Amino acid sequence: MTVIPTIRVQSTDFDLQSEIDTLTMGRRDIGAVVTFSGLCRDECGALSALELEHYPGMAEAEMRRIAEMAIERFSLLGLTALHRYGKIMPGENIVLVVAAAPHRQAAFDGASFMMDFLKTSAPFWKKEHAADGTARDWVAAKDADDTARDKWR
Amino acid sequence: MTVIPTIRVQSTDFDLQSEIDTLTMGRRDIGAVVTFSGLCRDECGALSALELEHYPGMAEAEMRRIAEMAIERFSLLGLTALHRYGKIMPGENIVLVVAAAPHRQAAFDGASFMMDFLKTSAPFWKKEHAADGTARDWVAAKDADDTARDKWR
Amino acid sequence: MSTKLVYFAWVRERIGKPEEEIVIPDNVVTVRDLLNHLKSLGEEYENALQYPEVIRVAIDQEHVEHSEKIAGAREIGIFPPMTGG
Amino acid sequence: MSTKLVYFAWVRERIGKPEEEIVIPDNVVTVRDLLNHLKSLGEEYENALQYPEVIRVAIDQEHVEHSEKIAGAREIGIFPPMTGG
Repeated sequence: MTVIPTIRVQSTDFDLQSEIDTLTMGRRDIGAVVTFSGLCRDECGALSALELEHYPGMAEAEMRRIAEMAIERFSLLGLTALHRYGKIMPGENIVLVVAAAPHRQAAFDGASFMMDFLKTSAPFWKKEHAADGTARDWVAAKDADDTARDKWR
Repeated sequence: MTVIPTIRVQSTDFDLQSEIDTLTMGRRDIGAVVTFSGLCRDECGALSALELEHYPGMAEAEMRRIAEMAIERFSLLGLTALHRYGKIMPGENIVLVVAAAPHRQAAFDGASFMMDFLKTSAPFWKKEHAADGTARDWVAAKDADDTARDKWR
Repeated sequence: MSTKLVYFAWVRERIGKPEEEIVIPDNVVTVRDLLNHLKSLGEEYENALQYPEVIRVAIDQEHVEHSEKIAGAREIGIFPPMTGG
Repeated sequence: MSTKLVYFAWVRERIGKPEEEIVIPDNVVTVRDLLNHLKSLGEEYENALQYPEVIRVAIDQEHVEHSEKIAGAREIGIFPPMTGG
């Protein structure tokens, strides 16, 4: 049976419980579900918001490519990846990944793999809004994210 | 600031979203939340239910000891671990871990560490109820679970 | 002085009770001694503790090795390897 | 024949528009050639593409290397390293 990932790019927030329910409802073969939620931090008060820009069409396509790799590699029974765009306030969700598998290691690996590749290859960009209104800088890509991705090779 | 884990052993199901909300509400320093849900599988139709037995008092104490190790080791900002007991049907939740941290790797590691140690040292035992009503066997401990725990040493 | 013993899972089922108070003889010093002593108490104990190397023991709700001394224990838990999660 | 170029994040801001249609000269064969060609179109392009080694490019919404040929491309995306998630 081919597992089809659920991929969405949206401006609105998402409900984690309903995304899990969609993935697991009526199933008796799933033994492990791992979720990852990425939230906007205020960097100790320095940040008032993040602005998320994306490449419409390619963002979804790239997330789908990564999700299909993860499903194949870890034999996942389900995978959902949602990413928001637009203005996001500290404490709000930016990204959600839900991975389901028969056993825990595959579910952990699936979610972690999805995030590591999403960070480095899905076309999204973050701009910071400073709390004092002065600066508005684009977030720089981190070498640590490339390293995290490369550990899967 | 000392982070106090939330530990509960209960017969009733839990609501994942409300557990996350309790951990993250009003905070602006959490960048990553990882949840792990362990569900009862029916083993391709062979199983009608699991019966979870625990050592009251020690179960909570041991989960708390593990949680405190995880918080210390991965500098977690929050950690919740809930485990059910009693009869659990296929598709239902058995265990829930929620780990919060500034960044994703610590949240993934914290949840995974908590599960690996919980599996091997928290005093819970599973008994299988066969779908055909004949056999009722205690689940055997797996070497793979010891191996998973030992990778953290 | 008597000590409370608590049993779980198939150890409990084979011994046939969830807990009991027993008086531990003076020559029973370690957890290992206790398991051997219990095996002498009857067929049900022998059946439960046939392979002592797989049996886990907690003193006052903390895991201990079989070499641990039991002096001062208020409650001793005896059970198979854990299978929760 | 013209090709659609789309820009994102600080590449978009520096060039000053989100997209445009341009006619690509015949001697522009690879992604690298295209980035060099764009830099010759004005200060805003030069500013955006000053360090071409950090610029990421997608042809028809798939990531490509700078050595990739652009012939046949309908849409070329040009942007900084991704910082989502």
